[in-house]
Order: sequence, then structure tokens, then C-alpha cells
Amino acid sequence: SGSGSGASTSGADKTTIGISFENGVGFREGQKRFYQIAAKKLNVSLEFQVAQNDAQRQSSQIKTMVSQGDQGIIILPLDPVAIEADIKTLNTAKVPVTTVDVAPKDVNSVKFHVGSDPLADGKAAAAEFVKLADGKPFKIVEMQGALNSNTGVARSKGLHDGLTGHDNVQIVSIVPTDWKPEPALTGIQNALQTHSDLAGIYLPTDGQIPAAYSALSAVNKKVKVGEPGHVAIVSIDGDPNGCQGVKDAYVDLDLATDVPNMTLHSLQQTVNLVQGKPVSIKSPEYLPSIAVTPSTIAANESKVWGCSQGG
Amino acid sequence: MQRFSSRLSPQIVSVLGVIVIVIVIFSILSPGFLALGNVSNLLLQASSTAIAASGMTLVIMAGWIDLSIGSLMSLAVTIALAAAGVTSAAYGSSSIWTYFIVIGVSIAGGALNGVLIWALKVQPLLVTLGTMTIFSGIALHITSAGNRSASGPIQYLGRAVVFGIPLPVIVAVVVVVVIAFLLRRTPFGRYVTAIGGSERSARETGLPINRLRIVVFAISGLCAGIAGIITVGQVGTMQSTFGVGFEFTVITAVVVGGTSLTGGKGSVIGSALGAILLTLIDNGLNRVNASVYIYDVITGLVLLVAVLTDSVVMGRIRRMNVRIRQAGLERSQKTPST
Amino acid sequence: MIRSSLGSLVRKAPMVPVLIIILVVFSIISRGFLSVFSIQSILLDASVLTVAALGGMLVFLVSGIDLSVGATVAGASVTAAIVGQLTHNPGLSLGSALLIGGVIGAINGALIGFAKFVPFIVTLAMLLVVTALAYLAAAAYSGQGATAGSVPMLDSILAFGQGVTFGLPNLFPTVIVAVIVIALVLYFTRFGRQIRLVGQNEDAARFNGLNVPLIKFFVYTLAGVLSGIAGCLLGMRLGAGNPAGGDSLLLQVITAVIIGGTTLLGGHGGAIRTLFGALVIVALTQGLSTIGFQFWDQNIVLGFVILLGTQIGRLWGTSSRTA
Amino acid sequence: MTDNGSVTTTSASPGESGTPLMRLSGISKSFDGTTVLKSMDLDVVRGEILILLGENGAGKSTLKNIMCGLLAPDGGSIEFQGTVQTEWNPRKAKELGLAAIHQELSLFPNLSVAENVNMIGLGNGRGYVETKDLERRTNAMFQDLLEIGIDSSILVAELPLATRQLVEIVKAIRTASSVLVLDEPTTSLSIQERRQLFTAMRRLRDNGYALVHVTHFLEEIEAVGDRVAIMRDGELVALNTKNELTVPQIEQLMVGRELAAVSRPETPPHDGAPVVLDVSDLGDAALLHDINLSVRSGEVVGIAGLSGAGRSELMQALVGLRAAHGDVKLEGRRFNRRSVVAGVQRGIVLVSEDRRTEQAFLERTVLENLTASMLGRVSNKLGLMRLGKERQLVGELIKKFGVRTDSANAEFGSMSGGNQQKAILARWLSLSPKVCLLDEPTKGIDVGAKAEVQRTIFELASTGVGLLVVSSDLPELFHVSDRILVMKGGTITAELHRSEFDATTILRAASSEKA
Ligand SMILES: Nc1ncnc2c1ncn2[C@@H]1O[C@H](COP(=O)(O)OP(=O)(O)OP(=O)(O)O)[C@@H](O)[C@H]1O
Ligand SMILES: Nc1ncnc2c1ncn2[C@@H]1O[C@H](COP(=O)(O)OP(=O)(O)OP(=O)(O)O)[C@@H](O)[C@H]1O
Ligand SMILES: [Mg+2]
Ligand SMILES: [Mg+2]
Repeated sequence: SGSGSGASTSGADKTTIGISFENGVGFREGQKRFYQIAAKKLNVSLEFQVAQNDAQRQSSQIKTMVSQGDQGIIILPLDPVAIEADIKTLNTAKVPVTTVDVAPKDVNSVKFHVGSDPLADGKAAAAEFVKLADGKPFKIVEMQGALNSNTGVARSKGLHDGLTGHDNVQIVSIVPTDWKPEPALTGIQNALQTHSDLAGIYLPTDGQIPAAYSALSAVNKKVKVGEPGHVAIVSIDGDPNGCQGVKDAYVDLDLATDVPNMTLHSLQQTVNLVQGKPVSIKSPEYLPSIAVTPSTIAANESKVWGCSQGG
Repeated sequence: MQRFSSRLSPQIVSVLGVIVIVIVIFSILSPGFLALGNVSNLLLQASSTAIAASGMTLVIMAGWIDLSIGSLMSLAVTIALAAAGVTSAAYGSSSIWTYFIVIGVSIAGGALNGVLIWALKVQPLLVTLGTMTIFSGIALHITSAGNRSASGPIQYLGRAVVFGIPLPVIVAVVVVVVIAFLLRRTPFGRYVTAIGGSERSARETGLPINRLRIVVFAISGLCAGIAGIITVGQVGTMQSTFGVGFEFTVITAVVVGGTSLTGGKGSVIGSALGAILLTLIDNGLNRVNASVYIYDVITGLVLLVAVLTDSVVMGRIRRMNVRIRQAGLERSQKTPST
Repeated sequence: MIRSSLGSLVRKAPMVPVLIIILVVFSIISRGFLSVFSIQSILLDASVLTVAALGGMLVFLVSGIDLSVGATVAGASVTAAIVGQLTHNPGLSLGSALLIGGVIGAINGALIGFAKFVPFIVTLAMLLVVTALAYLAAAAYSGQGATAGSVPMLDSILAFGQGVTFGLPNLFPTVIVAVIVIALVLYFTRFGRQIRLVGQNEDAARFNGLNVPLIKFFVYTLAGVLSGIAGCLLGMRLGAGNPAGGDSLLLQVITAVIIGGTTLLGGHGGAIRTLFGALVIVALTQGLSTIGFQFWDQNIVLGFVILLGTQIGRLWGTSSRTA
Repeated sequence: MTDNGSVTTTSASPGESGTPLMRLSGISKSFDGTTVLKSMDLDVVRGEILILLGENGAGKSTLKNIMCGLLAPDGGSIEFQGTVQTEWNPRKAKELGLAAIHQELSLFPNLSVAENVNMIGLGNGRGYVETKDLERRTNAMFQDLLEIGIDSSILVAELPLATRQLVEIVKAIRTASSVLVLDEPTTSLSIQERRQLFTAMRRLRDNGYALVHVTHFLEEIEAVGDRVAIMRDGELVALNTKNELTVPQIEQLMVGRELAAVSRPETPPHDGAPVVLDVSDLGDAALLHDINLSVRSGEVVGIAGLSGAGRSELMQALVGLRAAHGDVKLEGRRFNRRSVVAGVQRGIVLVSEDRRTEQAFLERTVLENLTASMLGRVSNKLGLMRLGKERQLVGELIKKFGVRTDSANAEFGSMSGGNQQKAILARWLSLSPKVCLLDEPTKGIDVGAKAEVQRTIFELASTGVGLLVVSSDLPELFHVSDRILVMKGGTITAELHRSEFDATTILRAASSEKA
């Protein structure tokens, strides 16, 4: 039986939208949840296919969806270049296709793309560190998302761009993590070990926040924002860890991806295309992240997807 | 003399050599590399790999292999957290029972490997490849690939510090010493080594191969479980990627430590040193802020050097053995005429 | 007679019945699984895996192991893409991929055959180094990973790779050729015989005047070339050279080879049975995802196939022996 | 098929020492359809050494495996001390004090002699292994049982074959308390090692053990035997007390036909014959030194020596399997870039001693094993195999050398030890060499096959081939050699011509402290 929330419950009359999705990690599961919420709102049924980080499999799964008669297809590209070919096939087959989160190399090859703006997120993180440093020497350690992920690479690039010209903010170490918390833990441990005056930690994903806590508390530096000895944490995603971290005032800044709108718009426009209507939002749409800090979280809680229960 | 040649194994000498070289290099590049703090840091980071590697050494010494440990440790932790009612990435806490569940599941999983090999009559590689896939499948099925918060008691083992020494390090030392003793000094260990030397002879000698296999794999599973609890406790969260590829890290540590994948030759201490070497490399690269792109290049090259020195040292020892052997033979020829 | 010859076939290639079962079961429970289209995509997805697995199988035959296969495939695909973009010459593009594969294999072979290094470590190191270099190259070419480091293939190559002739994906004939060639090499050439003898007993091979180091060197080199070919196929398939393209490949290759019926300890193995090993993996995962299985549930099923698949061969084999 | 000249068993009643300790009745066994044992009956009696004879492939080792529970018989029953054993397995056999010496030694090369010998009940009571103490006890054991001094801390992998065989023997004797089966234990033992083994066996017999001694050396009947059991094609064809049968009768019973004694060509090679192999000042890093020897065309030069003397090493050095310095000349031309391939081209081949590890590809087919050394001949310039030619060639070899196998496609390992040996001889001798190095060529093969090998040796010699033959079987060496070199400690210590052949001289030269 098609277990898991992804199973196609394609009722006869309902439109079925196929979503070619990426490997399940916490953030993706969050997105999935909001797609299902949106699906209820728009009364369409979804069919998820997970590509297991295998671009080949994604390509053949997309074909499978078509052959199974899904009316519209949303793609979360694993490889922005490779996906082009599949988009071309779908376009020639006149199957409405949109992309989400990761833009294809030529974003105009799809009628609609919605995603976050990893470059901007990275820059925002940089800006926060610059602000905190306030001209004084300020050492930070950077966790690198993953080299095979557009988002990860772009977020890093944003961070580095944002820091150029602010030589007082120094990245003491860049740690490859593959989005995993374990390498993040050792990376931060080592940074704290090497630089007793480490002032900030950049995390490309909230999934690594607990690891940061662990490393900090091991050297008794898990201190709230504003209190002496606090090590700044800036992170991206806005998942439950991020939301909670900001609430507890351990995290200085969390850049919450606007998952609710991202999923809603993506599904809405795809349905529009299926129904032969034009897209009602200019493509590509890059949703700005919701920046929340301990002081602003109360006001914005409703906008941060991770704050809604059951994240 | 002869003792030396066969006991103080050359591979240990060589791993130690490489470790020293790596330490020297990094100490030059990054002062304070050998600071007490960083050393305990290193050992802490090496501990879980060392623990799992000790168990794996038993398996490999017998000429078998266990690919399932990574998945098994994630399965054990997943089940334990689920049992404790943790269903989210940020909320919910484990209970003290977590430990019993993890231990239980990992021993059971390991033993299952042993039983399957016996029941299906196929090579361990194939069986553990199968269970590896199944274990991780079940684990992901339970969490539907979501993250799980690992807070509360499950963190004790990973984070406690005793007399200024991180508890995981102490646990690792104990595990390594115990298994090393098992392997070298107990009948059980010698049987395992014997099987690695010649499974046919073991059968003709009447060793209880099947029972031994079950025990060995159970121990390997147990070690993986302990490693799992320590890691997840340290990290404080469990991601769907937890344990993926761990078996490769561990097997690498074992092989770098000089244990031969064909079985019969190797040492637990060597494996522990292998684990330390791997940690050294990462730790050092972190400290000198290497480019993310060259981490793997460096690691790869160091591994090659490690085995190179191994083969060199081996050569010297072997030549020495010949002389020793001849001596032994001379002795064995002096036979009083009947 | 027929029964026993069937039996020996099944003993040699235990995945044949498994594949048949899978196809039958899914064509029953999932409408249109046996459509021309899905067969095509099975063959298409199996192509890269199969060719890479052929190399893995050869290495197993000399009781070695090649952990670098996935990395080599990815590296080759990146090379093909970059060279293609620079020269706009399909021939050079594909040729360079094969060359890179061969070189990587040759280095493995030299270190293992002549320098007597442990295969596990050598190929592991190679896996790490090649992956890193592939990322570096791709990132350098595509301006620091604005596209996660993957490089587009030449359109001409892409067109061929995505194309279908007489209902067969263009890539598949390449695969069949590779399988047949390797099978012929193993059964009808001196080299093939030498591979098996070395794999069975290295010392005896030496005493019989076989040049063990050289043979190993050639085996790893050939495996590298096959990975190179697989890299081309991957590039054609995806339309891009992707440094991460081989990440999931290593485990699939090992699985395909092992369940295909090749033993790790050398001596026994073959090309045809490896093809079926690969087909089983692909057919199974595709079948399961068409009926809406999550990937983790697919893995559970795959695991059971790995465990029990070989049993069918065993039971049938023994029964047909006594028959 | 008990026709042609089978003798009715005038069995010496096993009743002398009461009921037999172990009784096998109607034991049958077949592998993949080929029957190996057909309703075999055998009584094993206390205080008696039963010599079990039979051609290669007669089923002796199979019977041994069944006796110690390693193989389950297809039919028949096993009684121990009068009680029928329902489930019979290695553990049960061990409990009842049955132990065996296996033809293909059951040792662990990566463990020390001490650990090998004491593998069963290693911890003896204590939970851990006292290495020192273990080694002391083991050394003592070798002293008491075989009167041999040995350093039992050495790894078995580092021991010469012969010493390994001794380890296997002690290992078995240690665990045996009622029945001891010895499957060709003497194949690579030197004369005096044999003597010591036999004394040990007699001592065990007098202590009420029952011993079954499988061998191909008929003189061992005289040496230790009490009764003789002869098997042919999986059946017992004769069971007699020691002196009831003459050697020719025995041979006939084993082989099923008359064995014409192989006589050596009366015309010995005249001294004018050209020297085909000429070795001067050969030596290596480990063992060999100052070796000078020459072999004339058509001459058979035997090499005697105790195990460890370096005879195998010399052989291996001559074909480049072992690094060595010094000059080697083939037919007057230098042969210093030595390798097996070059050797085959220049016409020198080595049939090495350690069949299992150095020659056999056990899981490959007989066919592939036979042509392993001549792949060049069964494949063309392009490297394509000429399978038809190969099949035909192999067929001829199997017939010519009387290899007993179901088919050319049978697994090599499924052949009996002796037949494996024949196959390997066939592999090398069919290369029509000019110089032929044979290391223990008749080791573990039956009288019939031995005769054939000797005939082959003489044939080769008569066609002008020069042979260097290592053998621990002195009578055989005397029979085939024109000249005998004695080796000790890695060099040649004596040279004897036919007239001077004599066991004691050789023994002295081989073992005396000063050469
Ligand atoms: N495992 C096996 N599989 C198939 N056939 C076998 C197996 N073991 C033995 N045989 C066959 O059984 C027959 C008897 O073998 P066995 O080893 O008992 O002979 P043997 O009397 O010991 O000969 P030898 O004196 O050469 O040792 C041989 O023809 C051999 O081919
Ligand atoms: N000291 C040794 N250490 C390791 N292997 C040895 C040693 N001596 C011999 N061998 C190997 O053991 C086998 C038997 O040779 P052995 O030691 O008995 O010397 P030998 O003079 O050849 O005596 P024999 O030929 O009667 O066995 C050969 O393969 C030889 O290479
Ligand atoms: Mg035998
Ligand atoms: Mg010898």
C-alpha cells in the first residue's frame, strides 16, 4: 500500500499534481506538510515522488508521473542543468510544469518558478555579523551546506560577498557539512578550541542548531543573546529548531524561508496552468525570507513555518 | 625477538608513525594543535568511531564483513526515540529507557546478521548489505525521514565529563581494551582469529563456527549501538542521514589500523589508532581553515601514505622473520636419535 | 535436460527468475507498468548502473574491490561536459571521458598490482580525490557553483542520449555491446582465463607463470574505462556532467554485482548475471515508486530481495542437480 | 565390480579384543550423483593399527571424513562401543575421543604452533590463554610424542611443510582418546620423522587406542601395521592380517590388475652426454648458499635432505620463483633472467611440492587447471582461446596420465588428492621440457600412479630430458636416480653415485652437525 503522506489519493474528478521532490530531510518534510495544507485549500490531490538525490531517478520519475496522467508537475530540481532536458520534454508534451525552491539553469524555461533567495539569505547573515561586530575584530566559523546543492553553495557565496570589505569580520574556518549536524558539531568544537575568542557561528540550516548548542555548552558558552560571553548564532530555514532557538534567545537571527507562501504559490500557479489560465504572479518569484530575532519573533511567529505546531 | 616479530605488529608501528607525522605537520601549521584541550577534543571526536571499529575488528579478523552497522545504529536510536514519544525536531525528550532499547535493538540486529548468514548460507557481505538496506528503510519509515530532537537522558553518555575526561573517551578506552583482550587472550578471540586463518580448518577442527558468528556480529552491533548513543547524544538531534556511510568510516579505520580484510591478521589497538588518525586529519584541516574542496584530497593522500608505510614496515619484519624462522628450524632439527 | 540447463542458468544468474517475478507482479498490481514507456525508462536507468557494475564485477573477479567507481563515473561525466563545451567536438568530449576513466583505473591498478597496496584503501583514496577534483573542475568551469557545479553537455550528445530508436533508448545498445564484449572477454580470451585463475589462487597463478601484477593492472584499468563509458552515458542521460552524479552509484554497483551472483572472493562471476542484477534493482525501485512507495519503503523491499533473491537460485540449483 | 582377481576376505577375527570399538556397516556416499562409497563395512578395533590402502580416489579420505562426522553418509550405520549412533557429527565424534589427521592439513597458518595444537579447549578451564605456559606445554608435547624439539611460538605459516605435518599430527594425537585416523600423515616426512611417528603410533596402540592409518607407502604395513584393509572403488575388497598378503597381491587388489614393476633403462646416460642444467654458486638472501650442480641430458639426479634443507627453495630459485644470485646455464646458455614463463620457453619446468597452495585452482574446472601453465598454446596470437583445441588436448592428457574425474568440467577440488597430483604432473610434463624439476612428484599418489610417474621419469630421461628430483621417499629416490645430491642447511653436502646409494650415508650427510 502506498504508505506515507505522498500516496496518490487521486479521486476521479480531482486534479492530480505530481511533485518531483528531493530526498527527505527535516526541511523538505516541512515543505511537504505545507504542500498538503495548500492542496486541501485548492482541493487538488498530490503525488510525491522522491528522487533520493539521484538526478537520473528524478528524470525517470517525472516521465512516470506523465505516463500516469498527472495533469501538472512541480519539480524541485536536483541538478539545475540536468533538469532542463526534462522540462523541455514536458513542454513539448504540453504538460504544465513549474519549479520550486531551486531554479533551473534557464529559469524562463518554466512558466513559473518560486523559490527562496539563498544569495540574499547569505548576505543578510553577513550583514547581521557585520552589525554585531560593529567595527571591532569578530571571528566567525562557517558551516558549508553541501557542495552538490545549489542552495548550499549560493548561501555560502552570499555570506562571503556580504563580508567583503569588512575585514574585521574574519571567517576562521569553513567546514563542509553536507547539511549534517555531526560534522557541524566537530567543526564548531574545533573552532571554539582553536579560537577562544570565537564570536559567531554561521549555520546554513537550522538542523544544525542543536549541534551548535552542544558544542557551546561543552565549553560553558551557551549563553543567551545580550548576556556576557554570548556567541552569536545566525541560521537559515525557520524550522522548529530555529523558531525555538530565537524564542529562547540563543539564536541571534534566523532567516525563515517563507515555506507557506512558497508552497501555496507554487501549487496555485501550477493549477492555474493546468486549468489553462495564465500565471497570476510574475515568474520567477523569489520570496524574501522572514528575518526573526529574539525581539521580533513574537510579532512574526505566525509567519515562521517552524513555529506552527508539529513541525 | 620472535615475540616482537609476531606480537608487536608492524601495522601498529606504521600507523603510529603516520599519526606522529600528521601531528607534527599540523602542529607547525597551527600552533596549539597539541594543546591539552584539543587533545581531549580529538579523543572525544574519535571515540564513537573507535568503539564501532573495535567491534568491526572482530568481524573482519574472522574474515567476515559487516556493512549494516551504520543503519543499525540509526535504527536503534530511532526506535528508542520513538518509544520515548519524540515525534518532532525540536520538542520531546528521551527517557533513561532509551539506553536499554538502543542496546537491545543493536545486539538483536547484530545477532540477526549472524543467524541470517547461517540460515541463508550466503556470504556476510551480501547478508549485511541486505540488512543494511532494510534497517535504514525501517528507521526512515518510522520518522518518515524527518529530524528528531535528541534531548534529555540520551545526552548523558555523550556529554558527561568525569575527572575532566569526557565520558565517551573513557567508554572508548574500556571497549577497546576489553575487546583487544578478548581477541588476544581468550579462547573466543583465538577461535575468531583461527576462523579468519582458515574456515575449512576451523570446520575440520570442530570449532562452533555458527555460534561464534552470531556472537561476533552481536558484539559488532552492540558497539555500533553504543557509538550511536554517544554520537546522537553529543549532537542533540537525529537527522534522516544519521549513520549513513558510518560503516565505511569504521571499516576504513580498521583497515588503516592494519587489519587485513581477508581476515586472520590485525589488532583492535590498530583500529583505534586508525580512528584517531581519521579524526586528526579532519580536526587539523578545520584548524588550518583548509578549502572545503581539498578536505577529501588530503584525507585520501594520508590514507595512501598510511598503507604505504604499513607495507614497507611489513617487508622489513617479514625479512626478519625469515632469519628468525631459520633459527627456529635449526632448533627443530636437533633431534635426539632414538 | 532442459530443466537442468535452466537450473545451471539460474545457478549462474540467480536474478533471472527474480526479474521475471518482479515484472509479472508489477504488471499485475500496477496498470501500465509493462508499457513500452516504462520498459524504456527501466532500460535507460539501468544503463549507467550496468556498465559501471561490469567494471566492479571484473575487480571482484580478481578478489579486489573498487570503491572509486561512482566517483570515476561522475568525474568522467564532468570531464566529458567540460571538454565538450571547450571544443564543441562530441568525439573529443566522449573520448576524454574514457581517457580519464582509464587513467584513474590505471593508477588504481598500478598501486594495487605493482605497489601491492590494499585495494580498499587505494580505491577509497581515489574516491575521495576524484570527487574533490570533479567538484573543483566543475566549479571552476561554471563560475563557482552558481549551478551547484554541474556543467551542461553538448546538445548533439544530449540529443542522442535522450533519443529513442526502434522503441529502444539510444543508450541501451551501448550497454548491450559492453555486456557482450565483457562476456566474450571472460569466456573466450586468454586474458579472461587469466583473470579467473588469478582471482582463484594468486600463488598458484604465479607458479604457473601468470604475471599477476600486470593482470591486476589491466583489470583495474579496464574497470576504469568502463566507468568512463558509464560517465558518458550518465552525461548523455542527464544532459549535464555532475560531480555528485555518482554519489548513489557505489552501493548500487556493489549490490548489482553481488546479487547478480559474483562472489567477493574471486574466481566466480560473469557479465550477463551482472546485467540482470542491475535490471532487478532498477525494475524494483521503479515498480515500487509507481505504486506510490516512499523511497524508504522501497529500500525495505530491496533489502529482502538482496537477502532472498539468491536463495531462489540456490534452491532451484540444488533441486535441478538432484533431478 | 569385484571381478578381476579379487581375493575373498580371510579376515582375522576382530573379536580378539572384544567387540570392535567402532563399526561402520553399509556406509555409502555419493557426490553429485557419482558414487564414492558403496556399502562399505569396517571394524575398528582397540589396540590395533589398521592400514587402509587404496588407489587414489578409492574413497579413503571420504571414509575418514564420515568417521569424524565431517560428512554425513547417504546410507549405512555407525556403531560406537556397540551402540548405534543416531546423529553423528564432529562434536559427537570429538566427545567420544575420535581424532583425525587430515590429508590437507587442518591448521591455522596465522596462529602459533602452540595455539594450533591446543585449539580445542584452549583456555583449559581458565577464561583466558596463558601463552607462555601454553608454549611450554606444547614444546613438551612434541618432545614426549615425537621426541622432536620445536619452538612452538612460531607461526605455522612460517614452517616448512614437513614441520606443519608434524604439528597436525601432534594436534590430533592430543585430542584423541580412543580412535585416531591418520590420512596420509607421512607424505612429506623424512625417514627419521617417520620412525618417530611410528613409535608414537605403537605407543598409542599399546595404550589401547584404535588407529586407522591411510597410506600409499606399502613398506609402512611392515613398519606399523597389524591388519590391512584394501579399498577399491568405494568397496572393501580385502581385510587381512599383516603378513597374509604379498606386495604384488596387495597392489593387484588395489589397482585391480597386475602391476608390471617399472624397470629402469639398463643403459645409463654415458658421461659424454651434454650438460643441460649447470648451476654455479647459487644462493639467496634467506637460506640457500654456494650451490653448484649440473645435470646431463638424460640423467636423473635425485635430491635428498631433511625438510627445511631448502630443496624446494632451490627448485623455486632455479625457475625464478625465488630471488637468487649466481649463474644458471641451460644447454650451455645463460639463464639468469629467470621467470616461469621464460623457463617454459627455455624448456625448464618446476612441478612444485605444495600442491594445494602453489599449484591447484581448487574451485576452477579440471580443464582450466590443466592448461593454466600453457595458456599460450591453447590461445592464438590475438589472445583468443582455442577452446576446441584445449578440450581435445585436455582429453588426451587426462587419458595419458590416468586422471580420475567425472569430466573435464568437474571442480578440481572435487578430485581425490592423488588425482589432483596426477593432473598437475600432466600439466607440466606435457610442456615437453628439456630440464624437469620435480619436487616430491609422487607425494600422496598410489602405487599404480607412482609406477606411472616413475615410468614417465624414465621416458623423459630416455628422450634426453635432464631431471632433478626431490623426494623424501628414499627407496624411490634410489630407484629412479642416477646420482643423488644431499642437501642440508641450504647447500649441497654430499654427492653419491649409484654404487654408493645407502640410507645411512644419506641420513648422516643430511643431519650431521658438520658436513
Ligand atoms: N567434495 C567432493 N565433491 C565431489 N566429489 C568428491 C568430493 N570429495 C571427494 N570426491 C570424489 O570422491 C572420490 C574419493 O575421494 P577421496 O579423497 O576419498 O579418495 P582417496 O581415497 O582419499 O584418494 P587419495 O588417496 O588420492 O587421497 C574421488 O573420486 C573424488 O573425486
Ligand atoms: N623455513 C621456511 N619457511 C617458510 N616456508 C618454507 C621454509 N622452508 C621451506 N618452506 C616451504 O615449505 C615447503 C616445503 O619445503 P621444506 O621447508 O620442507 O624444505 P625442503 O628442503 O623442500 O624439504 P621438503 O621438500 O622435503 O619439504 C616449500 O614450499 C618451501 O618453499
Ligand atoms: Mg585422500
Ligand atoms: Mg619441499
